[in-house]
Amino acid sequence: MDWGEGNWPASLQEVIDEFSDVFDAMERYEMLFDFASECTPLPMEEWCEDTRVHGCQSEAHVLCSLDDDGRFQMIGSADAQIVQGLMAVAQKAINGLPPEEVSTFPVTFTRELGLHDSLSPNRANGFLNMFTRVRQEARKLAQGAA
Amino acid sequence: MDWGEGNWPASLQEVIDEFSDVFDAMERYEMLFDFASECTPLPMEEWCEDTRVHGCQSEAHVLCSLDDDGRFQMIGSADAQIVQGLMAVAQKAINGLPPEEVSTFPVTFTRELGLHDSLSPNRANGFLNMFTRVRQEARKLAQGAA
Amino acid sequence: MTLDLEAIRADFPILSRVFPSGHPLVYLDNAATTQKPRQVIQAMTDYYEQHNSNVHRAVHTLAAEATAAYEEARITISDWFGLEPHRLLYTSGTTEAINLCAHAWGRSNLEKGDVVLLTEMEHHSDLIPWQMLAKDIGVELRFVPVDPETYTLDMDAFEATIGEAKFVGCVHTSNVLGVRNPVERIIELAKTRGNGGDGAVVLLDSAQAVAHDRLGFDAMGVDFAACSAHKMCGPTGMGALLVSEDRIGEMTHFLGGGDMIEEAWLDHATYQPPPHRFEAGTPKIAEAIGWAAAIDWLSQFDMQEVSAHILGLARHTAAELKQIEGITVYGDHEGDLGSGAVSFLHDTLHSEDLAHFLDAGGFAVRTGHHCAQPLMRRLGISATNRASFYLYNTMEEADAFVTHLKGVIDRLS
Amino acid sequence: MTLDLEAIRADFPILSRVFPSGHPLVYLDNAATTQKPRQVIQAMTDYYEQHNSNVHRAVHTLAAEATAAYEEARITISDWFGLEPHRLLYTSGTTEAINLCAHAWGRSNLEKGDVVLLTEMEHHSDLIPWQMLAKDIGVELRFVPVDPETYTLDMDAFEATIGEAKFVGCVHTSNVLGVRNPVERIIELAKTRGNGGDGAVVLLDSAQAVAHDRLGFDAMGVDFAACSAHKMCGPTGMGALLVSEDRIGEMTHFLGGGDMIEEAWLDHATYQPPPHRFEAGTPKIAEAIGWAAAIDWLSQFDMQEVSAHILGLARHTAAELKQIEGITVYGDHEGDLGSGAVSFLHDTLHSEDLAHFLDAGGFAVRTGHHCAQPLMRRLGISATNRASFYLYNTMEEADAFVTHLKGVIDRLS
Ligand SMILES: Cc1ncc(COP(=O)(O)O)c(C=O)c1O
Ligand SMILES: Cc1ncc(COP(=O)(O)O)c(C=O)c1O
Repeated sequence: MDWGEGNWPASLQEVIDEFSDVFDAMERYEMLFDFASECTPLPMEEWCEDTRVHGCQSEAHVLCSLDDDGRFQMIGSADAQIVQGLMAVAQKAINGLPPEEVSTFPVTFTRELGLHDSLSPNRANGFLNMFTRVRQEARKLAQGAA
Repeated sequence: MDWGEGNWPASLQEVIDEFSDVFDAMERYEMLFDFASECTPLPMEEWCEDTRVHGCQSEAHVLCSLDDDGRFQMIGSADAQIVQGLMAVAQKAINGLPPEEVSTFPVTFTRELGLHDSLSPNRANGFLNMFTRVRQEARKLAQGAA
Repeated sequence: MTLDLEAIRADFPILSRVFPSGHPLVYLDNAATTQKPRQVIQAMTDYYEQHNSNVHRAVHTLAAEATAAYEEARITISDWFGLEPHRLLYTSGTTEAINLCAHAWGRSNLEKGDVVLLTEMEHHSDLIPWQMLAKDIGVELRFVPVDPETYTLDMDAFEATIGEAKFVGCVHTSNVLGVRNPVERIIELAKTRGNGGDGAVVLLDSAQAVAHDRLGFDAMGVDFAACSAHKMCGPTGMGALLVSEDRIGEMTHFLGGGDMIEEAWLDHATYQPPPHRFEAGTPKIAEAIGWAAAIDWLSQFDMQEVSAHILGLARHTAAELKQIEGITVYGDHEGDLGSGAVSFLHDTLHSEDLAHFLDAGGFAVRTGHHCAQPLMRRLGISATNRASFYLYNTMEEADAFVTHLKGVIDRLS
Repeated sequence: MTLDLEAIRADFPILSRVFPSGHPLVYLDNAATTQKPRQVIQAMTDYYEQHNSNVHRAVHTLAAEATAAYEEARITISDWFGLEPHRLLYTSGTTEAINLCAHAWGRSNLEKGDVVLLTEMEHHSDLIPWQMLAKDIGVELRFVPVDPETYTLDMDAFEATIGEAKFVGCVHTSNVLGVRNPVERIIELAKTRGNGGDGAVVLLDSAQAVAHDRLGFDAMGVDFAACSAHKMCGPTGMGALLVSEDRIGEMTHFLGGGDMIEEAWLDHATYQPPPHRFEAGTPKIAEAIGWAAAIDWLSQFDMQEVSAHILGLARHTAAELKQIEGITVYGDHEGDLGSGAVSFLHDTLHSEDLAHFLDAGGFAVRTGHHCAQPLMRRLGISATNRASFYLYNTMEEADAFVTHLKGVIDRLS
């Protein structure tokens, strides 16, 4: 699949639709904060150097794997709510996809949340680093699986 | 004596008058070149670290002393003609004066040669360093003589 | 006379910036870098448009103009700080200045086992160069603790150790806590009791100090001070190491190359006297001119008044923040000494999230460890939000900031 | 397509300068520093007026903008030179870049007795850092002679010595002679026969090269190249060390402080990966942006055309000067390779006097040893007058220069 604008996984599209109903930027952030609590977390006991995302302001950890069907699964936690909220949205976007598709999944999906003005990928450096890392791991998993 | 504009030693005033008859800047420089040959030189055999003026583009050497009457005497040489020409004029300005007067002699006398536009003290760095050095030596000689 | 804030602000083009959100910029990140008045920008533009040339060994007119402007800048800057021009060594900033000190003085005047006394409050820039020196030549680093209750240096510990120290490196004004350290007392103790009574050499990291203090370098009796132009209305890429008469002669050299050479042969060379010995390569010409223009601009003010204004804003803000439930303010802003930096944290809202929502309202604050991780550890935290004020900030901005912050917290925590 | 010189010149405010004497500026001191187009000046002004902020760890908008502009500049510059961004290390110029190489690579990869092969043609900036290294760790310096008849490197001597050399430092294009050295051959010999066949590491001092050559760094197979922004329409206080993939991992560290740190404790620290590991302190933000603007400006031209234009002016001028009685031209300007620098001397008129009279006519040339005293000694002189051309110079300027020079000589010699 060639994911991108106009063609997002259904679970992500649902989130995008939810955000698009809201006009106030501040409210969108509140929504993102709410999403943070829906994130499938990486339990703190499992945080280690290997799971740590470098280049984050906040502490952020991710663990990527394939489920029994060979589908990609990412769990993660971050102490900043915005990053954790975006992680939750990312889970909806990529979890369950084949790892090859994750490895090229466009980071631009964050734009669709309407946070763009204040949250360009460049700005939300932490998230960008996290997502880049996730794509790399997906590539490795895809190669391992192939 | 309080030397300065409007009150220069006669021998210097003569030079200034000569320059003031000439209107073309280039010609003034030619005159300065001619003066270079009138400079009482420091023979090359006597050039050494002690006589060397630092901070000159060109090689320049000066030797300062008092004559039998306790009057200041500077002899010197430079390989750049402009510096040597200015040295010659400087000799006319200060040689024969009491060393105390030399130690405070205004370097601004070069302005009166009408070379100012192209030869501000800042520009003619070499000459400025030379003259500063000469004034310091005059101060030392004055103290030694007192 | 009070500062005419309207006139001051009119000199800073960036302060009229309005974001697409409709919010005007409220710049409260001055401890990271200050904004530049148009006079500074114009001075550099003029240089590039009219006089640009390489300096020194100047025979042609442009070169003479550039050299004069560059060296006159040194005079302007050294006059401001109260020392002779040849002891003001241009660097690219505070960090390079401290490295210059460690290399050109430290390596040749300290040896294995010598005690270098630093503080837990140091910015990494006054820590890492000494760690490197410790590794390379074996000096021993010791640290004056910070009292996490009072947010001040433990001066008893300083007094207890100073006798053994040959060198003291200390931040003049903390970039995190806003506290101004008792530098007069530190210098006095170092000079009278340091190094077994022979006197210890003192470097002040003055990066934050220069924003509100002219230093009075020679009068202080300190050996070295390091600072950056960009923290006092000057350009990036510029700073200086200020050196005392006693120490300048003890410094060897650091970077090698053009401009610091008197005469070079294939197998050896002689070096220029200071300052040029320590300034290898084509200098930061436009930057020096820009820094001097910044000082010319600052010269119109009474710095005590400037300092009082900045401190007033910080004190007011700190007091207001302390009223907000969940907010901890780091640093004591009640005293008469300090800078415009106010560090704080909310107990549930992550500093990065908070900064984000402040930014959404146009408020620029810095968030992170501020390159002072040892201090963070001592305070038991990993980051703070830091609002830092400068002479162009107003009480209205401070109040708007507090109001917006309250709104964010109400909504999100 | 040929260069539209009128349009080019219109971009440089300083080129319309007229001196009080009525003479327009004819700027022939480009090997010392080039002039800046208004686009470069404007880019820095825009930064200061709209986006100025400290970079990295950016949460607020200005900081994000400044960080993006700063890091995008690195991409622009590294694309131009043909290497990956993280291997372009910002420095204050060529001189600091070579010192960075000597400290961060030399000190940890060379040892006592290792042969460092330089040339007699080196600028002091590619000589003194290695003299310092020789003194500090005992490497042995050897020198490839310059043939004073042909003004070229003695490549036989190079071939004879390269087997013993572990490191080669060589000026890509001489700032005195205008000659472009056979760098491809030098790299090939170093790689195949250097260090007993294991290959020698090569640094090219590319200060002059970048004015007329994009380098193609990775494609050249060289290890290090050093350059300055101010010699290619960029600002002062800026430059870079370019590093190969093989070498970047061998470099340790140089300056310590903020921005190069990953995590710091009191007694140790971990460092960022390259490039930031080598860039301590608040970076040269406006300077990086200005340099990228210079490269954007240069990108509109075909650099081969630019190079041919510059070389054409130099060749024409050199040929004309050789016709003048009493003038010696240093350097061979007949070949296809070289830069815009033409060094010369008159046999009776002192170089300083001559420069003075050229200046009186508005002609800016450099006079002195050009920080290449060993080369001067080999040529049996202590200074030259040097006219050096750049893309905005015209044939009319070259001719006017020769005419004025003849007039001065006729009158004064
Ligand atoms: C060949 C060469 N190397 C090194 C340098 C030093 O460059 P910078 O002074 O910009 O550090 C120069 C310029 O002066 C040069 O021409
Ligand atoms: C206390 C302190 N020291 C050192 C520095 C380093 O200054 P710079 O980054 O300009 O080298 C800073 C600023 O970041 C600072 O606040």
